[in-house]
Amino acid sequence: MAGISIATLENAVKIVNASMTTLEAELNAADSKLGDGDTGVMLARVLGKFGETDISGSDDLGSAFQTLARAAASATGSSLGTLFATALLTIGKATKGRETAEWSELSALLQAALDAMIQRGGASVGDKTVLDALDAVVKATAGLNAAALIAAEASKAANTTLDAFRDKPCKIGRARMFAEKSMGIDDPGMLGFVRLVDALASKH
Amino acid sequence: MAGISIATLENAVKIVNASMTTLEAELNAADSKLGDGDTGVMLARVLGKFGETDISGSDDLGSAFQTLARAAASATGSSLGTLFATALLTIGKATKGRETAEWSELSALLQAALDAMIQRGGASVGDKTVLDALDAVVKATAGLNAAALIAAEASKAANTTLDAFRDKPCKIGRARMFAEKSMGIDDPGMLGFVRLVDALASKH
Amino acid sequence: MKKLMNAASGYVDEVLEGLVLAHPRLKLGGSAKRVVCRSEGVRKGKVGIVSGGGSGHLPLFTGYVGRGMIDTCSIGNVFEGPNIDSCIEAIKLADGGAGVLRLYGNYGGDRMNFDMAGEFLEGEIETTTVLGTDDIASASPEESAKRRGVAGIIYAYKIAGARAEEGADLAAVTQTARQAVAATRTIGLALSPCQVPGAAKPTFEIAADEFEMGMGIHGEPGLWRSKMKPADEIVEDMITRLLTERPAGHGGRVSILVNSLGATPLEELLILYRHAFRKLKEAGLAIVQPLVGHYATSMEMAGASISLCFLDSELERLLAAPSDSPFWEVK
Amino acid sequence: MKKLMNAASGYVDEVLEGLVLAHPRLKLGGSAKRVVCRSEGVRKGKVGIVSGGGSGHLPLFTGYVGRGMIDTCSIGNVFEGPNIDSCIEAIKLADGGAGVLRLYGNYGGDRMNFDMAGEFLEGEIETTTVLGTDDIASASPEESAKRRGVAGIIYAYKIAGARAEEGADLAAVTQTARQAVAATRTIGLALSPCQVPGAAKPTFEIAADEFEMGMGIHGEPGLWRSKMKPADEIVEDMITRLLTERPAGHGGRVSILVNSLGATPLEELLILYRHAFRKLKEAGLAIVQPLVGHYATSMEMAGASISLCFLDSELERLLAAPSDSPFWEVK
Ligand SMILES: Nc1ncnc2c1ncn2[C@@H]1O[C@H](COP(=O)(O)OP(=O)(O)O)[C@@H](O)[C@H]1O
Ligand SMILES: Nc1ncnc2c1ncn2[C@@H]1O[C@H](COP(=O)(O)OP(=O)(O)O)[C@@H](O)[C@H]1O
Ligand SMILES: [Mg+2]
Ligand SMILES: [Mg+2]
Ligand SMILES: [Mg+2]
Ligand SMILES: [Mg+2]
Repeated sequence: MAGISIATLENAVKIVNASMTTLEAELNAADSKLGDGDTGVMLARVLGKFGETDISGSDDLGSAFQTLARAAASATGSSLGTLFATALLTIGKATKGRETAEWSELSALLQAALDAMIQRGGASVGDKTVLDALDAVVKATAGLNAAALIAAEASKAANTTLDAFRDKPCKIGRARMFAEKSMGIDDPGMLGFVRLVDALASKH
Repeated sequence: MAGISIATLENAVKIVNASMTTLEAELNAADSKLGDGDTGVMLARVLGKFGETDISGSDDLGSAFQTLARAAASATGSSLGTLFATALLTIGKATKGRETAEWSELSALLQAALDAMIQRGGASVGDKTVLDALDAVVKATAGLNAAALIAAEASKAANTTLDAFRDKPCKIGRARMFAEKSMGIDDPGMLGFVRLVDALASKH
Repeated sequence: MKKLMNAASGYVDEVLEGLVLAHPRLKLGGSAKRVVCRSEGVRKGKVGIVSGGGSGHLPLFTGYVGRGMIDTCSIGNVFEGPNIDSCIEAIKLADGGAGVLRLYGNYGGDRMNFDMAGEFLEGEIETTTVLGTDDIASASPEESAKRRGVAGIIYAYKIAGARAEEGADLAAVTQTARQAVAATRTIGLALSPCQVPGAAKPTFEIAADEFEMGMGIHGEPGLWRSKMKPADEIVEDMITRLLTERPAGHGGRVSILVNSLGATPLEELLILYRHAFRKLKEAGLAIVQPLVGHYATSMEMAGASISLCFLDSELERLLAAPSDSPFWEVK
Repeated sequence: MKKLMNAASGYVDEVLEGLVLAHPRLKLGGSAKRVVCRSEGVRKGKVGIVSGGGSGHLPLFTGYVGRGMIDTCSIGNVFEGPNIDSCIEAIKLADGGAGVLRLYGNYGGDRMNFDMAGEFLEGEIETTTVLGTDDIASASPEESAKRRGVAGIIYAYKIAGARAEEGADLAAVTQTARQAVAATRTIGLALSPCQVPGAAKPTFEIAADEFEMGMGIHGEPGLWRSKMKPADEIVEDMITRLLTERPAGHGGRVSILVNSLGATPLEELLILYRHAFRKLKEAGLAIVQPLVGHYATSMEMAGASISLCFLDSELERLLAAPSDSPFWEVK
């Protein structure tokens, strides 16, 4: 296992983009229930922008992440998109100057991203957002080294969290007003994250 | 036969109002084809206003007609409504000071109304408007005395004219632009007039 | 179609009441309160300008009552001409002793009623008539006098209103109004219908993926229907049609009005304007005082019209003169 | 839903291009031309006011860029926050050396981007933040800081803009903006949805005979749905809700904004205004500078909102001060 390199990242961009063909409509539909129905179209645009962004010549892994962060930030100003950019920026800072990162570092990198997203968005773990699935992945992958195992555990944790939160009330953003209505409905940001983790994991 | 009195007029108002229950939609539909679709609703409002107007205490037949003319003029500013008011005003002037008019005078009274409508609206007989059916009734009833015969001849002439004009092009107003499209379509104003003549005639 | 309204029978009167409450510079006049006037009245000695028409076209016509624009306006029911009484009253209320220009759109009902009103007032108030005939889709150039008046009439309001405000006499104001009408061309298109309050159905039907070029503001049929096209293509066609009728020897300065028929939002108007601007520039025309917004509508009809007013120096001067009507102010 | 547009990908940029072509007082700035600025720039020494938000709400937000209003505005895609770059650029372009107030609606994406922009500029430009939170349907009074910003934000633009124009410092302008937001309440209702350009479906579905009270300007669910009711009943409910939150000790003068969400025509707004006027009068309130029209829309969404700005003498003075933004001029 070569660890996480720019090539890993390029490959990941291809995989998530491919998954958007069906995911875009699913996420729009999920966001339509209590939000403004644009999660899918926004994510498709951001990931599409990644696809158009050439990171192969990046100085190092960190700057590849930062290039993607800037791409995300320029493609949208939506909540989820900006949080996504924040996460990538944070991981980019942490991997600045390095060629690769070890798979065993992934959990810590994601934890740093999670902290930055909490800081930026003002929501907490437990509010039924993308943060909860990310938090679950952080925990499930801590101490693991093998990419394949990480993939399997991440996917399992993400899906378990999605299921666990489905019947809980949403505590932030637009859906907050409809805490009752939000029970039984997946949070679109969390759903998107889980589906992308699944897509990435299935290639391992 | 007592001739045309205020009572005749009151009775006529009742008859035409009753006929509007089905006629309103028919005329709107006819006007929708090339016009703005309001002939029926306008006519229903004008005739409804007649129904609310008490002419029983009018000084004479002429002022009863003039009261109805004012009612029509205050209920609408549409082409057909204003022409209708013009016609009633003209007949009112011609019967000023009299209790009744002879049925034998009807043709001449309608001719006077037709002249005034031509003068006011600027259209000519032959343009495929309400004027053509009126003109036909004028001609068909000239020289007749008996109400029942007048009714029968008026109705026949009106319907013959409607049929005869159906496939001709319209030469005035909005439908003029669509001279070709107007072929095969009844002029809504003419259609309304014919239907009201039929309604009145059927009570004789 | 859903409407925020009470009973259909009160629709027009409630709208007018709301209008004058929201715009204290306006007030209602006439026996049936179907005349909108300037609260300050008409200056003695100024030529009055009266307009009128059916309801359902706000801010046309009433929204252009103001200093330097029209003085009074008679209002009919939705899509019907104003009745004779309100026309008589509107002419009287516009009278400052120097005569009154009747300036309104070329529709049968409106003409008959304004004509009759003028006849009633013969000997009392001197009146002249100029009809708005800007809709190029409604008759051929040879029959341009038969064309309907649509959004472009506001140019005549503005230009003739400024001429009256500066003290010109009735003949001069009438002449100026005639020039403004002669200089103005409009073409409109519709995407979806409106519904007359109380009516059972919308004014027309059109497929979900079609639009109609040249449709009238009451839903009168236009020139052709087509599947939706990119906005730039549509604008190209509209501008070409308008420029085909560019008055001979015109000097190259135009005002343009990109107008929503109601439901079409400002975003789309600006997309249309952007391309119209380019096409006019390509044609060597300079744009003066562009207007983009809701100026003459058909309630909730979706669609837009483009008007061009081909200016000479005199028309341009009058267009730029001050006016204080609620929906078109010039400082 | 039919739209007069070209490719969805160019929608926002074409709209902005059209906007500045139609309004030469505005110009585009920023690397991606997603900032609308005053062509004359910001006066040296004046506190700058920047706003921003998603596209699809014209004339909000860009139409209120002008002297005595906001100085610059960063624009996102339709119904999305403006991105970080455009926020940074908008703040820079609003800077006259006396600091910049960030004044925009309370939406997650907008906040994050404006916050990050402010952090990037730390040490370079002093910034403060005031969030529009006028939508009373979006959170309870106890959680009023969590409310969304909707049409009522234009009162904060106008009032804070006037304060900045008269030379107040950043703290004072910020304080005034906060007071304006605290004095303003809005409630909206929707009759029919809009569609984001390029989207496959409208933003929501609603039955042909229903309306929804409290719906957000992107189609976020509201308080309740009901069969259509007479306009006066609807207004009664809206005004009652707004007055329930009348600030304690308020003196009795209010400005009211009756706003179309897009497709709802002026006729219907005036019917709403007419009854709102009566209800406010009954409640002992005097109306100052009423606004009725298209001020903050959701493209072709049908519906309306009513905002009240509860004035004190200072707010009223600032509301009446001159401003020259394209869509709200005060002389
Ligand atoms: N403050 C926040 N913190 C964490 N996650 C958030 C926050 N705001 C939004 N999200 C996530 O973003 C998702 C919505 O994304 P999106 O539809 O793109 O944004 P918007 O609400 O701007 O339309 C939510 O489902 C949630 O998971
Ligand atoms: N100038 C005219 N002369 C004669 N009849 C006319 C004239 N204008 C209209 N009409 C008649 O009126 C009818 C249309 O009436 P209506 O729908 O009420 O008027 P509008 O065109 O104002 O909506 C036409 O079918 C025609 O018969
Ligand atoms: Mg969303
Ligand atoms: Mg008609
Ligand atoms: Mg009509
Ligand atoms: Mg969004």
